[in-house]
Amino acid sequence: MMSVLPYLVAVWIFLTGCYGIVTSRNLIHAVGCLAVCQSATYVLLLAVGYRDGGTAPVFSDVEPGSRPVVDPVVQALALTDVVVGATVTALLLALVIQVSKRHGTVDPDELSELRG
Amino acid sequence: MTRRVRRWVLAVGGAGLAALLVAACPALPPFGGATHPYGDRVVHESLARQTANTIASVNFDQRAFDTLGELGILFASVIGTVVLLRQTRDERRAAPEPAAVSLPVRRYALIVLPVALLTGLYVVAHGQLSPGGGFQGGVVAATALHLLYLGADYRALENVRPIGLYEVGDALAASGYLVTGFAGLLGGTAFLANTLLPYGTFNTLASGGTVPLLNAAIGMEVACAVVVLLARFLDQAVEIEKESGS
Amino acid sequence: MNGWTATATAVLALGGGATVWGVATGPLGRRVVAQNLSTSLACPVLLLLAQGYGRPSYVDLALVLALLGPVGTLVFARLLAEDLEGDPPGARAATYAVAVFGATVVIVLCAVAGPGRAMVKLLVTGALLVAGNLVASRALAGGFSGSRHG
Amino acid sequence: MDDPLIVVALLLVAACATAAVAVRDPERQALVLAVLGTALAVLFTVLQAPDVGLSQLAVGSALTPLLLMLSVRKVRRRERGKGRTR
Repeated sequence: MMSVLPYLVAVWIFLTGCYGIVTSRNLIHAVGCLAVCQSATYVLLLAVGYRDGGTAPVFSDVEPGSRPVVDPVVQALALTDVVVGATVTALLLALVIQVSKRHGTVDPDELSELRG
Repeated sequence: MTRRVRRWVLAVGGAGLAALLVAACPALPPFGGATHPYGDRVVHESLARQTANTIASVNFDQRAFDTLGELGILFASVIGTVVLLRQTRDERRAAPEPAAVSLPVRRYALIVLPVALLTGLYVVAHGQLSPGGGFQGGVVAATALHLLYLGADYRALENVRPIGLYEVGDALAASGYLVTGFAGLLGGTAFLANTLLPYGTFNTLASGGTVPLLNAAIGMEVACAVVVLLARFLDQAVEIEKESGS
Repeated sequence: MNGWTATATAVLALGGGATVWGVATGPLGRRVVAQNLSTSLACPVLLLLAQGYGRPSYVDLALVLALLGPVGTLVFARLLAEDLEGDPPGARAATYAVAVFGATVVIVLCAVAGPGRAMVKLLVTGALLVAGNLVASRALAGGFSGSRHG
Repeated sequence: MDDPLIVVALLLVAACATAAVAVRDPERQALVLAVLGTALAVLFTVLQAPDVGLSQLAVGSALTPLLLMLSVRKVRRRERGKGRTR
Protein backbone atom coordinates (compact mmCIF):
# COMPACT_ATOMS: atom_id res chain seq x y z
CA MET A 1 0.00 0.00 0.00
CA MET A 2 2.76 2.40 0.98
CA SER A 3 4.42 2.01 -2.42
CA VAL A 4 1.44 3.58 -4.24
CA LEU A 5 -0.28 5.70 -1.56
CA PRO A 6 1.46 8.98 -2.55
CA TYR A 7 0.51 8.45 -6.20
CA LEU A 8 -3.09 7.77 -5.22
CA VAL A 9 -3.13 10.95 -3.15
CA ALA A 10 -1.84 12.90 -6.18
CA VAL A 11 -4.59 11.34 -8.34
CA TRP A 12 -7.20 12.22 -5.71
CA ILE A 13 -6.05 15.85 -5.49
CA PHE A 14 -6.03 16.19 -9.27
CA LEU A 15 -9.51 14.72 -9.74
CA THR A 16 -10.95 16.78 -6.87
CA GLY A 17 -9.54 19.92 -8.44
CA CYS A 18 -11.04 19.00 -11.83
CA TYR A 19 -14.43 18.39 -10.22
CA GLY A 20 -14.20 21.80 -8.57
CA ILE A 21 -13.37 23.56 -11.85
CA VAL A 22 -16.25 21.97 -13.76
CA THR A 23 -18.91 22.51 -11.11
CA SER A 24 -17.75 25.97 -10.02
CA ARG A 25 -20.27 28.82 -9.99
CA ASN A 26 -17.60 31.49 -9.62
CA LEU A 27 -14.57 31.96 -11.87
CA ILE A 28 -12.34 33.04 -8.96
CA HIS A 29 -13.24 29.78 -7.22
CA ALA A 30 -12.37 27.92 -10.43
CA VAL A 31 -8.93 29.55 -10.51
CA GLY A 32 -8.42 28.41 -6.91
CA CYS A 33 -9.37 24.86 -7.93
CA LEU A 34 -6.83 25.05 -10.75
CA ALA A 35 -4.19 25.87 -8.13
CA VAL A 36 -5.27 22.66 -6.32
CA CYS A 37 -4.79 20.69 -9.57
CA GLN A 38 -1.32 22.18 -9.96
CA SER A 39 -0.33 21.03 -6.48
CA ALA A 40 -1.21 17.45 -7.48
CA THR A 41 1.58 17.56 -10.06
CA TYR A 42 4.11 18.64 -7.42
CA VAL A 43 3.06 15.80 -5.11
CA LEU A 44 3.38 13.28 -7.95
CA LEU A 45 6.80 14.55 -9.08
CA LEU A 46 8.29 14.60 -5.59
CA ALA A 47 6.83 11.17 -4.77
CA VAL A 48 8.56 9.74 -7.86
CA GLY A 49 11.88 11.22 -6.76
CA TYR A 50 11.76 10.08 -3.13
CA ARG A 51 14.20 7.47 -1.81
CA ASP A 52 13.73 5.67 1.51
CA GLY A 53 16.04 7.07 4.16
CA GLY A 54 17.34 9.69 1.73
CA THR A 55 18.00 13.32 2.42
CA ALA A 56 18.00 16.44 0.27
CA PRO A 57 20.86 16.64 -2.25
CA VAL A 58 22.03 19.93 -0.74
CA PHE A 59 25.56 19.61 0.53
CA SER A 60 26.02 22.80 2.51
CA ASP A 61 25.70 20.94 5.82
CA VAL A 62 26.31 17.27 5.01
CA GLU A 63 29.35 15.56 3.54
CA PRO A 64 28.72 14.42 -0.09
CA GLY A 65 28.38 10.67 -0.21
CA SER A 66 27.76 10.25 3.54
CA ARG A 67 23.99 9.76 3.19
CA PRO A 68 21.75 8.57 0.36
CA VAL A 69 20.06 11.46 -1.44
CA VAL A 70 16.71 11.87 -3.21
CA ASP A 71 16.35 12.76 -6.88
CA PRO A 72 17.14 16.45 -7.56
CA VAL A 73 15.77 16.53 -11.14
CA VAL A 74 12.10 16.32 -10.16
CA GLN A 75 12.65 18.84 -7.38
CA ALA A 76 14.07 21.34 -9.87
CA LEU A 77 11.05 20.80 -12.13
CA ALA A 78 8.56 21.34 -9.29
CA LEU A 79 10.43 24.29 -7.80
CA THR A 80 10.36 26.47 -10.90
CA ASP A 81 6.75 25.58 -11.61
CA VAL A 82 5.56 26.63 -8.15
CA VAL A 83 6.61 30.23 -8.77
CA VAL A 84 5.75 30.35 -12.47
CA GLY A 85 2.38 28.73 -11.66
CA ALA A 86 1.62 31.59 -9.28
CA THR A 87 2.19 34.17 -12.01
CA VAL A 88 -0.01 32.19 -14.38
CA THR A 89 -2.68 32.21 -11.64
CA ALA A 90 -2.29 35.98 -11.59
CA LEU A 91 -2.83 36.11 -15.37
CA LEU A 92 -6.00 34.02 -15.03
CA LEU A 93 -7.28 36.27 -12.24
CA ALA A 94 -6.61 39.28 -14.49
CA LEU A 95 -8.77 37.58 -17.14
CA VAL A 96 -11.51 37.03 -14.54
CA ILE A 97 -11.43 40.71 -13.60
CA GLN A 98 -11.69 41.60 -17.29
CA VAL A 99 -14.67 39.25 -17.69
CA SER A 100 -16.37 40.85 -14.71
CA LYS A 101 -15.80 44.29 -16.25
CA ARG A 102 -17.16 43.33 -19.65
CA HIS A 103 -20.12 41.19 -18.58
CA GLY A 104 -20.80 42.19 -14.98
CA THR A 105 -20.75 38.61 -13.71
CA VAL A 106 -18.23 35.91 -12.89
CA ASP A 107 -20.66 32.98 -12.95
CA PRO A 108 -19.75 30.76 -15.93
CA ASP A 109 -23.38 29.69 -16.38
CA GLU A 110 -24.65 33.25 -16.69
CA LEU A 111 -21.77 33.97 -19.05
CA SER A 112 -22.73 31.17 -21.42
CA GLU A 113 -26.32 32.42 -21.38
CA LEU A 114 -25.06 35.85 -22.44
CA ARG A 115 -23.32 34.25 -25.42
CA GLY A 116 -26.55 32.53 -26.40
CA MET B 1 -24.86 22.63 -22.48
CA THR B 2 -27.05 22.50 -19.40
CA ARG B 3 -25.70 21.85 -15.94
CA ARG B 4 -27.07 18.33 -15.85
CA VAL B 5 -25.47 17.33 -19.15
CA ARG B 6 -22.23 18.85 -18.02
CA ARG B 7 -22.31 16.85 -14.79
CA TRP B 8 -22.87 13.65 -16.72
CA VAL B 9 -20.00 14.38 -19.08
CA LEU B 10 -17.83 15.10 -16.03
CA ALA B 11 -18.93 11.90 -14.27
CA VAL B 12 -18.19 9.69 -17.28
CA GLY B 13 -14.92 11.40 -18.20
CA GLY B 14 -13.80 11.66 -14.60
CA ALA B 15 -14.51 8.00 -13.89
CA GLY B 16 -12.57 6.97 -16.99
CA LEU B 17 -9.65 9.22 -16.12
CA ALA B 18 -9.67 8.00 -12.51
CA ALA B 19 -9.63 4.37 -13.62
CA LEU B 20 -6.73 5.00 -15.99
CA LEU B 21 -4.73 6.97 -13.43
CA VAL B 22 -5.26 4.39 -10.68
CA ALA B 23 -4.30 1.61 -13.08
CA ALA B 24 -1.13 3.53 -13.92
CA CYS B 25 -0.08 3.94 -10.27
CA PRO B 26 1.29 0.39 -9.71
CA ALA B 27 3.30 0.71 -12.92
CA LEU B 28 5.21 3.73 -11.61
CA PRO B 29 8.51 3.09 -9.85
CA PRO B 30 7.59 2.10 -6.28
CA PHE B 31 7.56 4.98 -3.80
CA GLY B 32 10.89 5.27 -1.99
CA GLY B 33 12.72 2.95 -4.40
CA ALA B 34 16.48 3.02 -4.73
CA THR B 35 16.87 3.43 -8.51
CA HIS B 36 17.19 7.04 -9.59
CA PRO B 37 19.51 6.95 -12.60
CA TYR B 38 19.09 10.60 -13.54
CA GLY B 39 19.38 11.78 -9.95
CA ASP B 40 22.65 9.94 -9.39
CA ARG B 41 24.18 11.34 -12.55
CA VAL B 42 23.02 14.88 -11.77
CA VAL B 43 24.47 14.74 -8.24
CA HIS B 44 27.77 13.47 -9.62
CA GLU B 45 27.92 16.19 -12.26
CA SER B 46 26.95 18.92 -9.80
CA LEU B 47 29.70 17.91 -7.36
CA ALA B 48 32.19 17.92 -10.24
CA ARG B 49 31.25 21.57 -10.84
CA GLN B 50 31.59 22.55 -7.18
CA THR B 51 27.89 23.41 -6.73
CA ALA B 52 26.72 22.40 -3.25
CA ASN B 53 22.99 22.74 -3.98
CA THR B 54 22.33 20.12 -6.63
CA ILE B 55 18.90 21.57 -7.39
CA ALA B 56 20.41 24.96 -8.21
CA SER B 57 22.88 23.15 -10.43
CA VAL B 58 20.03 21.50 -12.33
CA ASN B 59 18.12 24.76 -12.67
CA PHE B 60 20.91 27.12 -13.58
CA ASP B 61 23.53 24.89 -15.14
CA GLN B 62 22.58 21.43 -16.36
CA ARG B 63 19.07 22.37 -17.48
CA ALA B 64 19.48 26.14 -17.67
CA PHE B 65 17.75 26.14 -21.04
CA ASP B 66 14.54 24.87 -19.38
CA THR B 67 14.74 27.70 -16.89
CA LEU B 68 14.95 30.09 -19.83
CA GLY B 69 11.60 28.66 -20.93
CA GLU B 70 10.14 29.19 -17.46
CA LEU B 71 11.51 32.73 -17.55
CA GLY B 72 9.66 33.22 -20.82
CA ILE B 73 6.38 32.05 -19.30
CA LEU B 74 6.90 34.34 -16.32
CA PHE B 75 7.67 37.31 -18.55
CA ALA B 76 4.73 36.61 -20.84
CA SER B 77 2.24 36.27 -18.01
CA VAL B 78 3.43 39.54 -16.49
CA ILE B 79 2.98 41.30 -19.84
CA GLY B 80 -0.44 39.69 -20.23
CA THR B 81 -1.54 40.84 -16.80
CA VAL B 82 -0.26 44.37 -17.35
CA VAL B 83 -2.15 44.61 -20.63
CA LEU B 84 -5.36 43.13 -19.22
CA LEU B 85 -5.43 45.29 -16.11
CA ARG B 86 -4.53 48.67 -17.59
CA GLN B 87 -6.76 51.64 -16.93
CA THR B 88 -9.37 51.90 -19.66
CA ARG B 89 -10.99 55.06 -21.00
CA ASP B 90 -14.20 54.73 -18.99
CA GLU B 91 -12.39 54.37 -15.71
CA ARG B 92 -10.91 56.91 -13.36
CA ARG B 93 -8.60 56.85 -10.40
CA ALA B 94 -10.02 57.59 -6.98
CA ALA B 95 -7.57 58.35 -4.22
CA PRO B 96 -7.89 55.55 -1.68
CA GLU B 97 -9.05 56.41 1.79
CA PRO B 98 -6.19 56.38 4.27
CA ALA B 99 -6.48 53.19 6.25
CA ALA B 100 -6.53 53.15 10.01
CA VAL B 101 -3.97 50.65 11.20
CA SER B 102 -3.41 49.97 14.86
CA LEU B 103 -0.04 50.82 16.32
CA PRO B 104 1.20 47.25 17.06
CA VAL B 105 0.51 46.18 13.48
CA ARG B 106 2.24 49.27 12.11
CA ARG B 107 5.29 48.75 14.32
CA TYR B 108 5.40 45.06 13.45
CA ALA B 109 5.26 45.81 9.72
CA LEU B 110 8.01 48.43 9.91
CA ILE B 111 10.31 46.13 11.93
CA VAL B 112 9.67 43.03 9.83
CA LEU B 113 9.97 44.80 6.45
CA PRO B 114 13.79 45.17 6.51
CA VAL B 115 14.21 41.72 8.08
CA ALA B 116 12.12 40.15 5.32
CA LEU B 117 13.95 42.04 2.57
CA LEU B 118 17.27 40.88 4.04
CA THR B 119 15.99 37.29 4.26
CA GLY B 120 14.94 37.47 0.61
CA LEU B 121 18.42 38.62 -0.39
CA TYR B 122 19.99 35.93 1.81
CA VAL B 123 17.86 33.24 0.18
CA VAL B 124 18.85 34.45 -3.30
CA ALA B 125 22.55 34.83 -2.45
CA HIS B 126 22.86 31.38 -0.87
CA GLY B 127 20.90 29.70 -3.66
CA GLN B 128 23.83 27.61 -4.86
CA LEU B 129 24.68 26.45 -1.32
CA SER B 130 21.65 25.92 0.92
CA PRO B 131 17.94 25.48 0.07
CA GLY B 132 16.71 28.56 -1.74
CA GLY B 133 17.57 30.49 -4.86
CA GLY B 134 16.32 33.18 -7.14
CA PHE B 135 12.76 31.91 -7.46
CA GLN B 136 12.11 31.71 -3.72
CA GLY B 137 14.13 34.72 -2.61
CA GLY B 138 12.61 36.96 -5.26
CA VAL B 139 9.09 36.17 -4.08
CA VAL B 140 10.05 36.71 -0.42
CA ALA B 141 11.63 40.11 -1.14
CA ALA B 142 8.73 41.26 -3.30
CA THR B 143 6.14 40.14 -0.74
CA ALA B 144 8.09 41.93 1.98
CA LEU B 145 7.66 45.22 0.14
CA HIS B 146 3.89 44.86 0.40
CA LEU B 147 4.08 44.94 4.19
CA LEU B 148 3.94 48.69 3.59
CA TYR B 149 0.44 48.30 2.19
CA LEU B 150 -0.60 46.10 5.11
CA GLY B 151 1.14 48.13 7.82
CA ALA B 152 0.47 51.61 6.54
CA ASP B 153 -1.65 52.31 3.47
CA TYR B 154 -1.51 52.15 -0.28
CA ARG B 155 -0.03 55.62 -0.68
CA ALA B 156 3.00 54.70 1.46
CA LEU B 157 3.63 51.76 -0.83
CA GLU B 158 3.28 53.87 -3.96
CA ASN B 159 5.90 56.30 -2.67
CA VAL B 160 8.63 53.66 -2.50
CA ARG B 161 7.57 51.79 -5.59
CA PRO B 162 8.25 53.62 -8.84
CA ILE B 163 6.58 51.00 -10.98
CA GLY B 164 8.42 51.95 -14.18
CA LEU B 165 11.71 51.13 -12.52
CA TYR B 166 10.51 47.62 -11.67
CA GLU B 167 9.29 47.06 -15.21
CA VAL B 168 12.73 48.06 -16.50
CA GLY B 169 14.33 45.80 -13.88
CA ASP B 170 12.18 42.92 -15.06
CA ALA B 171 13.33 43.35 -18.65
CA LEU B 172 16.97 43.91 -17.62
CA ALA B 173 17.01 40.71 -15.55
CA ALA B 174 15.52 38.68 -18.40
CA SER B 175 18.09 40.04 -20.83
CA GLY B 176 20.83 39.50 -18.26
CA TYR B 177 19.98 35.81 -18.31
CA LEU B 178 20.17 35.76 -22.12
CA VAL B 179 23.43 37.71 -22.20
CA THR B 180 25.03 35.26 -19.77
CA GLY B 181 23.87 32.49 -22.08
CA PHE B 182 25.31 34.16 -25.19
CA ALA B 183 28.58 34.81 -23.34
CA GLY B 184 29.06 31.05 -23.31
CA LEU B 185 28.53 31.07 -27.07
CA LEU B 186 31.18 33.77 -27.51
CA GLY B 187 33.52 31.78 -25.30
CA GLY B 188 33.47 29.07 -27.95
CA THR B 189 31.10 26.62 -26.24
CA ALA B 190 27.35 26.15 -26.25
CA PHE B 191 24.51 28.52 -25.28
CA LEU B 192 24.19 28.69 -21.47
CA ALA B 193 27.08 26.26 -20.99
CA ASN B 194 28.74 26.72 -17.63
CA THR B 195 32.28 27.24 -18.92
CA LEU B 196 32.67 30.98 -18.52
CA LEU B 197 33.90 31.29 -14.94
CA PRO B 198 36.11 29.13 -12.73
CA TYR B 199 34.12 26.72 -10.56
CA GLY B 200 35.67 28.05 -7.34
CA THR B 201 35.88 26.34 -3.96
CA PHE B 202 33.10 23.95 -2.91
CA ASN B 203 30.51 25.43 -0.52
CA THR B 204 31.53 29.09 -0.84
CA LEU B 205 29.45 31.97 -2.19
CA ALA B 206 31.48 32.28 -5.39
CA SER B 207 31.34 28.58 -6.31
CA GLY B 208 29.57 27.01 -9.27
CA GLY B 209 30.73 29.12 -12.23
CA THR B 210 27.81 30.99 -13.81
CA VAL B 211 25.23 29.49 -11.40
CA PRO B 212 25.29 32.49 -9.01
CA LEU B 213 24.95 34.93 -11.95
CA LEU B 214 21.93 33.20 -13.48
CA ASN B 215 20.50 32.74 -9.99
CA ALA B 216 20.76 36.47 -9.28
CA ALA B 217 19.19 37.30 -12.66
CA ILE B 218 16.23 35.03 -11.87
CA GLY B 219 15.95 36.53 -8.39
CA MET B 220 15.70 40.03 -9.81
CA GLU B 221 13.31 38.92 -12.54
CA VAL B 222 10.95 37.20 -10.11
CA ALA B 223 11.03 40.03 -7.57
CA CYS B 224 10.28 42.68 -10.22
CA ALA B 225 7.62 40.50 -11.83
CA VAL B 226 5.77 39.97 -8.55
CA VAL B 227 5.94 43.66 -7.66
CA VAL B 228 4.56 44.65 -11.09
CA LEU B 229 1.81 42.02 -10.90
CA LEU B 230 0.69 43.01 -7.42
CA ALA B 231 0.83 46.68 -8.38
CA ARG B 232 -1.70 46.05 -11.16
CA PHE B 233 -3.99 44.12 -8.86
CA LEU B 234 -3.75 46.72 -6.08
CA ASP B 235 -4.46 49.48 -8.61
CA GLN B 236 -7.58 47.67 -9.73
CA ALA B 237 -8.80 46.76 -6.26
CA VAL B 238 -8.00 50.00 -4.47
CA GLU B 239 -7.83 52.90 -6.92
CA ILE B 240 -9.48 52.35 -10.29
CA GLU B 241 -13.24 52.83 -10.49
CA LYS B 242 -15.74 52.85 -13.30
CA GLU B 243 -16.55 56.44 -14.16
CA SER B 244 -20.33 56.17 -14.17
CA GLY B 245 -20.36 53.83 -11.20
CA SER B 246 -20.14 56.42 -8.46
CA MET C 1 12.18 7.82 13.22
CA ASN C 2 13.50 9.61 16.29
CA GLY C 3 11.98 11.67 19.10
CA TRP C 4 11.99 14.88 17.09
CA THR C 5 10.16 13.49 14.07
CA ALA C 6 7.78 11.55 16.33
CA THR C 7 6.83 14.79 18.09
CA ALA C 8 6.44 16.49 14.71
CA THR C 9 4.16 13.66 13.53
CA ALA C 10 1.97 13.95 16.62
CA VAL C 11 1.69 17.75 16.34
CA LEU C 12 1.00 17.51 12.61
CA ALA C 13 -1.71 14.87 13.05
CA LEU C 14 -3.52 16.60 15.93
CA GLY C 15 -2.88 20.29 15.25
CA GLY C 16 -2.94 20.02 11.47
CA GLY C 17 -6.17 18.05 11.53
CA ALA C 18 -7.76 20.54 13.90
CA THR C 19 -6.75 23.57 11.79
CA VAL C 20 -7.97 22.00 8.55
CA TRP C 21 -11.29 21.28 10.22
CA GLY C 22 -11.40 24.78 11.65
CA VAL C 23 -10.59 26.52 8.38
CA ALA C 24 -13.06 24.48 6.33
CA THR C 25 -16.13 24.85 8.53
CA GLY C 26 -17.84 27.30 10.81
CA PRO C 27 -18.15 31.09 10.85
CA LEU C 28 -15.60 33.35 9.15
CA GLY C 29 -14.06 34.39 12.46
CA ARG C 30 -13.13 30.85 13.34
CA ARG C 31 -11.67 30.25 9.90
CA VAL C 32 -9.24 33.15 10.00
CA VAL C 33 -8.08 32.13 13.48
CA ALA C 34 -7.50 28.57 12.21
CA GLN C 35 -5.47 29.94 9.29
CA ASN C 36 -3.30 31.96 11.67
CA LEU C 37 -2.80 28.96 13.96
CA SER C 38 -1.89 26.72 11.01
CA THR C 39 1.17 28.84 10.18
CA SER C 40 2.21 29.19 13.80
CA LEU C 41 1.93 25.41 14.27
CA ALA C 42 3.72 24.53 11.04
CA CYS C 43 6.74 26.66 11.94
CA PRO C 44 7.72 24.65 15.07
CA VAL C 45 6.99 21.45 13.12
CA LEU C 46 9.51 22.53 10.48
CA LEU C 47 12.06 23.31 13.21
CA LEU C 48 11.51 19.88 14.76
CA LEU C 49 11.92 18.24 11.35
CA ALA C 50 15.18 20.11 10.69
CA GLN C 51 16.50 18.79 13.98
CA GLY C 52 15.10 15.29 13.43
CA TYR C 53 16.68 14.96 9.99
CA GLY C 54 19.97 16.41 11.23
CA ARG C 55 19.84 19.15 8.57
CA PRO C 56 20.43 22.65 10.00
CA SER C 57 19.86 24.16 6.55
CA TYR C 58 16.15 23.20 6.73
CA VAL C 59 15.77 25.93 9.36
CA ASP C 60 15.55 28.43 6.46
CA LEU C 61 12.04 27.15 5.78
CA ALA C 62 10.91 27.86 9.32
CA LEU C 63 12.48 31.32 9.09
CA VAL C 64 10.62 32.17 5.89
CA LEU C 65 7.36 30.80 7.31
CA ALA C 66 7.79 32.81 10.52
CA LEU C 67 8.23 35.91 8.34
CA LEU C 68 5.54 35.40 5.74
CA GLY C 69 2.90 33.43 7.68
CA PRO C 70 1.78 36.45 9.73
CA VAL C 71 1.93 38.57 6.55
CA GLY C 72 -0.64 36.23 5.02
CA THR C 73 -2.86 36.56 8.08
CA LEU C 74 -2.51 40.36 7.93
CA VAL C 75 -3.71 40.20 4.31
CA PHE C 76 -6.89 38.50 5.46
CA ALA C 77 -7.25 40.83 8.45
CA ARG C 78 -6.96 43.84 6.13
CA LEU C 79 -9.20 42.70 3.30
CA LEU C 80 -11.82 40.98 5.46
CA ALA C 81 -11.93 43.78 8.05
CA GLU C 82 -15.51 44.74 7.15
CA ASP C 83 -16.79 41.18 7.43
CA LEU C 84 -14.93 40.56 10.67
CA GLU C 85 -16.14 43.73 12.35
CA GLY C 86 -19.48 42.19 13.31
CA ASP C 87 -18.01 39.31 15.25
CA PRO C 88 -14.36 39.86 16.07
CA PRO C 89 -12.69 36.47 16.45
CA GLY C 90 -10.97 35.89 19.73
CA ALA C 91 -9.39 32.53 20.41
CA ARG C 92 -7.13 33.75 23.14
CA ALA C 93 -6.51 30.37 24.80
CA ALA C 94 -5.59 28.57 21.57
CA THR C 95 -3.41 31.46 20.37
CA TYR C 96 -1.41 31.59 23.59
CA ALA C 97 -1.15 27.80 23.76
CA VAL C 98 0.35 27.70 20.25
CA ALA C 99 2.67 30.62 21.02
CA VAL C 100 3.92 28.87 24.17
CA PHE C 101 4.41 25.64 22.18
CA GLY C 102 6.46 27.49 19.56
CA ALA C 103 8.58 29.20 22.21
CA THR C 104 9.16 25.88 24.01
CA VAL C 105 10.31 24.19 20.81
CA VAL C 106 12.70 27.05 20.06
CA ILE C 107 14.14 27.02 23.60
CA VAL C 108 14.64 23.24 23.58
CA LEU C 109 16.31 23.36 20.17
CA CYS C 110 18.55 26.24 21.32
CA ALA C 111 19.62 24.18 24.33
CA VAL C 112 20.47 21.29 22.00
CA ALA C 113 22.26 23.47 19.43
CA GLY C 114 24.43 25.30 21.96
CA PRO C 115 25.73 28.84 21.44
CA GLY C 116 26.68 29.77 17.90
CA ARG C 117 25.30 30.90 14.55
CA ALA C 118 22.61 28.20 14.53
CA MET C 119 21.30 29.40 17.88
CA VAL C 120 21.04 33.02 16.69
CA LYS C 121 19.04 31.87 13.67
CA LEU C 122 16.75 29.82 15.89
CA LEU C 123 16.22 32.73 18.27
CA VAL C 124 15.41 35.11 15.40
CA THR C 125 12.95 32.58 14.01
CA GLY C 126 11.35 32.09 17.42
CA ALA C 127 11.04 35.82 18.09
CA LEU C 128 9.49 36.44 14.66
CA LEU C 129 7.15 33.47 15.14
CA VAL C 130 5.79 34.50 18.52
CA ALA C 131 5.61 38.23 17.74
CA GLY C 132 4.00 37.59 14.35
CA ASN C 133 1.47 35.18 15.79
CA LEU C 134 0.40 37.60 18.53
CA VAL C 135 0.30 40.69 16.27
CA ALA C 136 -1.66 38.81 13.61
CA SER C 137 -4.25 37.53 16.07
CA ARG C 138 -4.53 41.03 17.52
CA ALA C 139 -5.10 42.42 14.02
CA LEU C 140 -7.78 39.80 13.42
CA ALA C 141 -9.51 40.76 16.66
CA GLY C 142 -10.12 44.26 15.34
CA GLY C 143 -6.64 45.77 15.32
CA PHE C 144 -7.18 47.48 11.99
CA SER C 145 -10.18 49.43 13.13
CA GLY C 146 -8.87 49.89 16.65
CA SER C 147 -6.94 53.09 16.03
CA ARG C 148 -9.77 55.00 14.40
CA HIS C 149 -10.52 56.45 17.79
CA GLY C 150 -7.00 57.43 18.68
CA MET D 1 11.56 4.55 7.87
CA ASP D 2 9.66 7.77 8.39
CA ASP D 3 6.50 6.23 7.02
CA PRO D 4 4.00 7.52 9.62
CA LEU D 5 5.18 11.08 9.09
CA ILE D 6 4.82 10.81 5.31
CA VAL D 7 1.36 9.24 5.61
CA VAL D 8 0.16 11.96 8.01
CA ALA D 9 1.48 14.75 5.77
CA LEU D 10 -0.08 13.16 2.66
CA LEU D 11 -3.48 12.73 4.31
CA LEU D 12 -3.37 16.28 5.62
CA VAL D 13 -2.71 17.62 2.11
CA ALA D 14 -5.46 15.45 0.64
CA ALA D 15 -7.97 16.65 3.26
CA CYS D 16 -6.96 20.25 2.72
CA ALA D 17 -7.26 19.99 -1.08
CA THR D 18 -10.72 18.46 -0.74
CA ALA D 19 -11.73 21.28 1.60
CA ALA D 20 -10.35 23.88 -0.82
CA VAL D 21 -12.65 22.55 -3.54
CA ALA D 22 -15.65 22.04 -1.27
CA VAL D 23 -15.59 25.59 0.12
CA ARG D 24 -17.44 27.54 -2.56
CA ASP D 25 -17.12 31.13 -1.36
CA PRO D 26 -13.88 32.52 -2.92
CA GLU D 27 -12.89 34.48 0.19
CA ARG D 28 -13.17 31.43 2.39
CA GLN D 29 -11.50 29.32 -0.28
CA ALA D 30 -8.51 31.69 -0.18
CA LEU D 31 -8.19 30.92 3.54
CA VAL D 32 -8.21 27.17 2.86
CA LEU D 33 -5.70 27.62 0.03
CA ALA D 34 -3.35 29.44 2.43
CA VAL D 35 -3.54 26.45 4.80
CA LEU D 36 -3.08 24.09 1.83
CA GLY D 37 0.10 25.97 0.91
CA THR D 38 1.49 25.48 4.40
CA ALA D 39 0.52 21.80 4.47
CA LEU D 40 2.17 21.27 1.08
CA ALA D 41 5.36 22.94 2.34
CA VAL D 42 5.45 20.53 5.29
CA LEU D 43 4.85 17.58 2.94
CA PHE D 44 7.68 18.72 0.66
CA THR D 45 10.01 18.97 3.65
CA VAL D 46 9.03 15.46 4.69
CA LEU D 47 9.76 14.27 1.14
CA GLN D 48 13.22 15.88 1.50
CA ALA D 49 12.60 18.69 -0.96
CA PRO D 50 13.37 21.83 1.08
CA ASP D 51 13.85 23.94 -2.05
CA VAL D 52 10.37 23.18 -3.29
CA GLY D 53 9.00 23.67 0.22
CA LEU D 54 10.59 27.10 0.40
CA SER D 55 9.11 27.98 -2.99
CA GLN D 56 5.68 26.84 -1.87
CA LEU D 57 5.91 28.80 1.39
CA ALA D 58 6.98 31.98 -0.38
CA VAL D 59 4.14 31.72 -2.88
CA GLY D 60 1.39 30.05 -0.87
CA SER D 61 1.49 31.87 2.44
CA ALA D 62 1.08 35.47 1.27
CA LEU D 63 1.24 35.97 -2.51
CA THR D 64 -1.59 33.72 -3.73
CA PRO D 65 -4.01 34.75 -0.93
CA LEU D 66 -3.27 38.42 -1.64
CA LEU D 67 -3.94 37.98 -5.39
CA LEU D 68 -7.17 36.06 -4.75
CA MET D 69 -8.46 38.48 -2.14
CA LEU D 70 -7.71 41.53 -4.30
CA SER D 71 -9.58 39.95 -7.22
CA VAL D 72 -12.55 39.16 -4.98
CA ARG D 73 -12.55 42.71 -3.72
CA LYS D 74 -12.43 44.16 -7.23
CA VAL D 75 -15.26 41.93 -8.47
CA ARG D 76 -17.37 42.63 -5.36
CA ARG D 77 -16.88 46.37 -5.68
CA ARG D 78 -17.99 46.33 -9.30
CA GLU D 79 -21.08 44.33 -8.49
CA ARG D 80 -21.93 46.64 -5.61
CA GLY D 81 -21.33 49.73 -7.80
CA LYS D 82 -23.58 48.28 -10.49
CA GLY D 83 -26.31 47.72 -7.92
CA ARG D 84 -26.17 51.34 -6.86
CA THR D 85 -26.59 52.82 -10.38
CA ARG D 86 -29.51 50.61 -11.26
